[in-house]
Amino acid sequence: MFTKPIHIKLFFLAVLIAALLLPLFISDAYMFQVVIMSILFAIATCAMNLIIGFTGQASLAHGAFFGIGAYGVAILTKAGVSFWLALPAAAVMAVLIGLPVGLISLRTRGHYFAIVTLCFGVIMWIVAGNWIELTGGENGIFGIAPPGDILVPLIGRIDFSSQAAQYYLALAFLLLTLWALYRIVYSVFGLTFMAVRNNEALADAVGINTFTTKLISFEAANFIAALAGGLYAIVIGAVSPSAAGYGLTFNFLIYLILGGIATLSGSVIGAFAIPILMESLQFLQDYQLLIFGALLVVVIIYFPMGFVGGLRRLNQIIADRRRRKKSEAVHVSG
Amino acid sequence: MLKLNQVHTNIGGMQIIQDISLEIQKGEFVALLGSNGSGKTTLFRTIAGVLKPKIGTVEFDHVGIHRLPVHKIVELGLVLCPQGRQLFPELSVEKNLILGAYPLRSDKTRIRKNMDRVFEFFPILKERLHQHAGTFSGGEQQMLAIGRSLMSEPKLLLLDEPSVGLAPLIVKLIGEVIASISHEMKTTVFLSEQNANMALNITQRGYVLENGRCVLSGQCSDLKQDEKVRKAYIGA
Amino acid sequence: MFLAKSLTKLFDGLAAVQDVSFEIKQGEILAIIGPNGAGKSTLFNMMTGTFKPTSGLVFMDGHNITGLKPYRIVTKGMARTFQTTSLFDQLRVIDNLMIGYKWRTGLGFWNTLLHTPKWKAYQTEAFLRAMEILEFLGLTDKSEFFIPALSQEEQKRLAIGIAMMGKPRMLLLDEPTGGLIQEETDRITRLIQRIRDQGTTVCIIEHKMQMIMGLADRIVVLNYGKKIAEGSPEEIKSNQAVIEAYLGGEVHA
Amino acid sequence: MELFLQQVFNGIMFGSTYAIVALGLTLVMGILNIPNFAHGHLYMLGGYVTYFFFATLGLGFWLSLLASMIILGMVGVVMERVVFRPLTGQPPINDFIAAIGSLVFLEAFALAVWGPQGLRITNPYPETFQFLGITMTVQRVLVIVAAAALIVGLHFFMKKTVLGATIEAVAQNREGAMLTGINVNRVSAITFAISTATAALAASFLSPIFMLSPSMGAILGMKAFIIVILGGLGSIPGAILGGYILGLIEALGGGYVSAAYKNVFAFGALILILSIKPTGLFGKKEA
Amino acid sequence: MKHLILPMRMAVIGIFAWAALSTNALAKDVVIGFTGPLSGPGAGYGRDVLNGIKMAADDINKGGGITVKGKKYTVKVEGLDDRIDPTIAVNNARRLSSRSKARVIFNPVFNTIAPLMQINQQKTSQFLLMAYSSTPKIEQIPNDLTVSIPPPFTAYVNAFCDMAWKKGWRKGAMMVTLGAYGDEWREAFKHHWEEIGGEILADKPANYYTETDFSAQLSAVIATHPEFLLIGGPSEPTGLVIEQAHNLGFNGGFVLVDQAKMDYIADVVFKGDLSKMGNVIGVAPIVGLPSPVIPEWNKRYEKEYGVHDTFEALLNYSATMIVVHAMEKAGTIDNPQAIKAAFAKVLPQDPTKVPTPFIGTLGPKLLITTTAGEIIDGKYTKVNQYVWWTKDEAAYMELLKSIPASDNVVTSWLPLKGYLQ
Repeated sequence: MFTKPIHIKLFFLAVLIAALLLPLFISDAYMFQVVIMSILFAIATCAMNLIIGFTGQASLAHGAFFGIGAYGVAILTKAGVSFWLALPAAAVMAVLIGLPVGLISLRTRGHYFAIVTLCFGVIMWIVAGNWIELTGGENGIFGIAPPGDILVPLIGRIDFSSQAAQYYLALAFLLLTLWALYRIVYSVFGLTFMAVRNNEALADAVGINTFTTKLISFEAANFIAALAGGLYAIVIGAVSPSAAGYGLTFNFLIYLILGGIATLSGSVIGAFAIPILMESLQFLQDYQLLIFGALLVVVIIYFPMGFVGGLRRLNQIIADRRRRKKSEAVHVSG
Repeated sequence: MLKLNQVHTNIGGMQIIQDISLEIQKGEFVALLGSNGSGKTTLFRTIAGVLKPKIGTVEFDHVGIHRLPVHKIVELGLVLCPQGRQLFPELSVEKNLILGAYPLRSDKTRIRKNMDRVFEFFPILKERLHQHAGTFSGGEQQMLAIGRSLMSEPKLLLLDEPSVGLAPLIVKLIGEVIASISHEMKTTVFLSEQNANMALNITQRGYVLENGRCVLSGQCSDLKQDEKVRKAYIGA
Repeated sequence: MFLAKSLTKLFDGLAAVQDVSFEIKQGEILAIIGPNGAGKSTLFNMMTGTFKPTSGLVFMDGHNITGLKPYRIVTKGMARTFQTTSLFDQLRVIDNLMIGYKWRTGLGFWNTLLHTPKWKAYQTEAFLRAMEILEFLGLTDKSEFFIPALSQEEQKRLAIGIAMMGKPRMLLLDEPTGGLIQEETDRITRLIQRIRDQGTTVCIIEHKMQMIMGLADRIVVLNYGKKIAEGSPEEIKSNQAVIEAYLGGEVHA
Repeated sequence: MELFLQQVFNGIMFGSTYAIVALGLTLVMGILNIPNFAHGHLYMLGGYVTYFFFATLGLGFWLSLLASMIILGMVGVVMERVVFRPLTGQPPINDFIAAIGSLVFLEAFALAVWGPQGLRITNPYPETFQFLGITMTVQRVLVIVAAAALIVGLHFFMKKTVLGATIEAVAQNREGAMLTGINVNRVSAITFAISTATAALAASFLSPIFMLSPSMGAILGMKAFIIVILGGLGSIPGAILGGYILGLIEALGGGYVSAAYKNVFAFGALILILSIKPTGLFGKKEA
Repeated sequence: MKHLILPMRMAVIGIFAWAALSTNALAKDVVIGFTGPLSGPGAGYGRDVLNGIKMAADDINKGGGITVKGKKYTVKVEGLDDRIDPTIAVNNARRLSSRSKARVIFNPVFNTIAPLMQINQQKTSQFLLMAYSSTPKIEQIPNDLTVSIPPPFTAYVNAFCDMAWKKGWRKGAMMVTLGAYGDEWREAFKHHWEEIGGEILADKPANYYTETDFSAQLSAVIATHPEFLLIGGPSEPTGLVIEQAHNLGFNGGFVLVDQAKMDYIADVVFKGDLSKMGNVIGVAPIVGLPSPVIPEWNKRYEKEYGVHDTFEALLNYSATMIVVHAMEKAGTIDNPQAIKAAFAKVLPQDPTKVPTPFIGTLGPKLLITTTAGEIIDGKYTKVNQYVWWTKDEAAYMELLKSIPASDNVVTSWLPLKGYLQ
């Protein structure tokens, strides 16, 4: 009942193969860098999609949980813990910190929830900038080493300071995230998220514990965001408060909405398209942000459902036109 | 006075109103019958300008109003008393009524006069002049809604399901008031109802809506006898 | 099977429902009627856990379920619908139904993520139950439709269907025919009778007298938050207090 | 004790600013249901426009203030028309994104026109005096007085004029207002203009005290947002009370405990209040 | 789900199209890269740095460009905005090194310097990182391709302490900007001041970047009746602090951390009226610097960029000169190691040509004297110039020969822990 037609599966397979082969076509370190960062942002945006898009709770603490992952990995690896242990530990840390945050903020709804989580996010950001003993204050933590080389049978030694290895590492996590979200979203369990978003009173009345459902979604989003943050720490090699800031949250939100909210592909598309757009507006220099700000407004007005939503509408229009033509043809022949 | 020409209205891509043409003369009292979801409210909202017809025209006093904004239509004298009352819950009865007379806002004496007339119909409103509208019962809110829509001295009053969700006693009272609005004030009234009994007893003429189409129209006495109407709406 | 004991609900000191007690027996259709503002919906909300009673107790099968949250009450075998048709209008018909089965299954986070055998079994079970209900409602051909594409009556049927998904032993319906014309009302009435015939107890709030008289086994009448009468339709029809309070002295056609 | 009074005075002054800015935002959020996250940046623009009239054109302080309010009022009208009205009927999160786009634009605009360096208006009332052992400048007292005057004025406007009543009517029931013949779009534009003009007013009074910079609106905008929620969405008394609460918490927390964490106290207080009253101080029962 | 095909396809096409369209520098240019804040709260600071670099490049190009192994090149400066966001900074650096083939990249903020030090030694994108940040933290990260430009702030700490002590000040209070830089500064100042026998009465940091009203903190520190206040962050808000302190009735003196510049504050905040500032100790005013080219440089800079000149612009101007000359000496424009190695050969810089001449190198640091100045009774006093890196008096005397002298400058030796050779 939740299976996809064969040609869709083939298409995804093709995208997957293209993604795996992409490093062969990337000519320089710059493009590599942008793509790697986009993958990390895509992971975080997918997570945001789970809580905002599918569950309908506008959590604006997302950047802070990304930051917890980044700081967690930074602190633990600095203390000598292996990255492979530090990453899940940091993600679990995000879940633990997310628990009181969720328990308090999920009592509120709508705008109120958005603002309470925003406040939590800002508080965590301020703490990151001032708890010097733990976070290094505004300077942050620097010199974070990538994970040590590992030997993989058939492939050989992987050196994680290379961009290719970082690319595949990030890609693996993105695929894992998409796989998990796919499974959740296309299941009765995932339907309960959308049920809570759509009609909370009815969801409650048909036996769904709406609070727990929201909390699970919130925590799953935090967990994934922290994973993305942990990867960010080793790719950038330094963590400072801007990796936990509300600016990051807003960026994710822009990727999410302009990509297409509540669609799996939208988050990925948004997280790739917007940073690439920003990079390509670099030539405007002083006017870059002027143009970007205006573009943002125009796009949201003309594509309120984002890129994916716009395409759906386009497909709809094309389909309608085709149908009309067909019926006209029948008319003529009849 | 009011003339609809092949009106089609869409909401969110779905065609709710299809090809409706009708005409109402000055001074008439006309009913619009139909079940929930048949498109009565959509039709009224289209006439009042809240929704714009996809195809077709709406004429009021020989002026095409289907592209005018709502407030212009109100200024012309066509007022909709909407379903769900749409009052200002945190404003007093007095302010609700004053805002009802918004098109006449510069003429204080006329507002006073109209308010007194509303109090004649619904004395209870005068008793509760300074109470917030939101604290009222359903029946009282309906009275206020009707009162508010009378404040601007409409030439044509559209009443959208004034009896919905009200106890039979109140329905009776409201029905009487509407009838006297039509008779005493000489206001043209277009009344939408699913309570066909009540509507057909007080109006002169009626249209029956089904799935957004006008399936039947005629004098009330004829409609009452119609087999289909009896079965579907009256339950005889 | 169900027992309400001196239920009282105060809003800002004003009693919306006052000291109402009644019983619902296994397999019957009980109707609660009363004029607007009589406290029907408040009473209903207390029975289903949406409101916590100020005082009084609610029992289901002898268990005290007072103050339980709605999602817990469902697991006790009691499901409800809402006065204004309440559906998941962003989802398809089939999804709407499957959500109603969720509480019966162990379809949690980990099972879903790992597609455990348990998950597969339950997912199939939920699907089969949904198909069963669709057939019962006569909506099989609409399973892939989104809600706005359904007619008013179909939506009302679906709302009842969602409540039935979790196999409740008692169904509480809040004005299931509100806003429908006579013909449609008759069809819904027949549907309710079929539900009862399957062995499900039904409690219904309505103000369409005629329909209730033909459908209910027993009727409880509320006015100003108090119970003023209880009995068979015949008894209610001839009860003077009811006629005065509710019908305003004349019987509504 | 003197120190305490000094901090309270400072808190009230901050609070006055917050109250004015939040007042404008709560009108827009409550009535038009637009989460205008760019409000702080409109405040910033108001400051720069005042600077333009005062320092560049050499108009007097009060004239510059008036001109700034008028220009910002027009900016508000344009913004409502161009940015937010086309988004009517879409989820509030889209308004939020549009607001972020607007604030990015406004900040870049100010940067392009006035440059990154902090600008400053010569204080027209720099005199200081002592009162109860507190040192204060006339300008600072003026901020407090102006806020009080604005609050009283706005109250009368809302409660005693037909235009004020129409604004409330649109807030409470948009369609209902439409059907009584109120031109809802015009009311929206007026509301937006009032909102941005009050932001300009706040900025004008503060610009002699503070430095103007293109990014000065970001934190203030966020705080205004928080105050609006703290007070209860759309509630005017809520915004005023919330503004003063935030100002006092910041001054006392920053003065006595830790400046680094003064925003933590402010934001923490919001969380605390909302965890007790999930719809804010004056919020309606169900959001 | 059919709708997914088109977006995916377009995304892939988009990436490749974007890759193909990106520009490459002309072969005859030597590109010097810059990434730093050009918008947002640090924009003024970042633009000052970039202006200094651009002006140096212009001056060189006016003189015919540079000649490396007989080939002529023009110097082209490419500046990108990173808003102090590490992600953008790394993207920018990758872009500058991969696309524009910049082998020297300037960055003026530690938060972005640290991540750049993570990548600047990678084979795929090697570049010499010219780091403009006075925190000694840079020296803690092992990196062979980083050069730190300004003198360490600890040199200022010691110099200012000495000057304040000589004025007879004993009791101070601190209200420095929040953040890593300010935290380190006040920590170091407190430590040194107490070491020489002084007293710190209160310590209330404030956020100079986001806050604009400091009366809360000021009231608290003034209440302890200090003789002077240690204040500072970016220049403009520091000027406000001085003004607000006076408004609150404070009559003592001020010591400014090195980020705040007294001449900038005097000109911009107080419109040139030095008497409004009271007694101040801080980084020397630019007009007081010993180099003879300063007045002319000043005039050109302010005409060209329309803003007040700053120390940041000056130092980065001089640093750019070193880089370009080192390229000529090394005979390469694309080998960062060789360029760095050639630094020693072009130092010390000629004081009649560059306004702030660097004298030598020490590990990753360029060496320059620390200059401190004072305002007393509405006038600048003579500038104090300190040599802070020589290990003894003799070495200092030897070095003195290569340091520009002037009647307006008093030069002395300032032994600084951790840097004594």
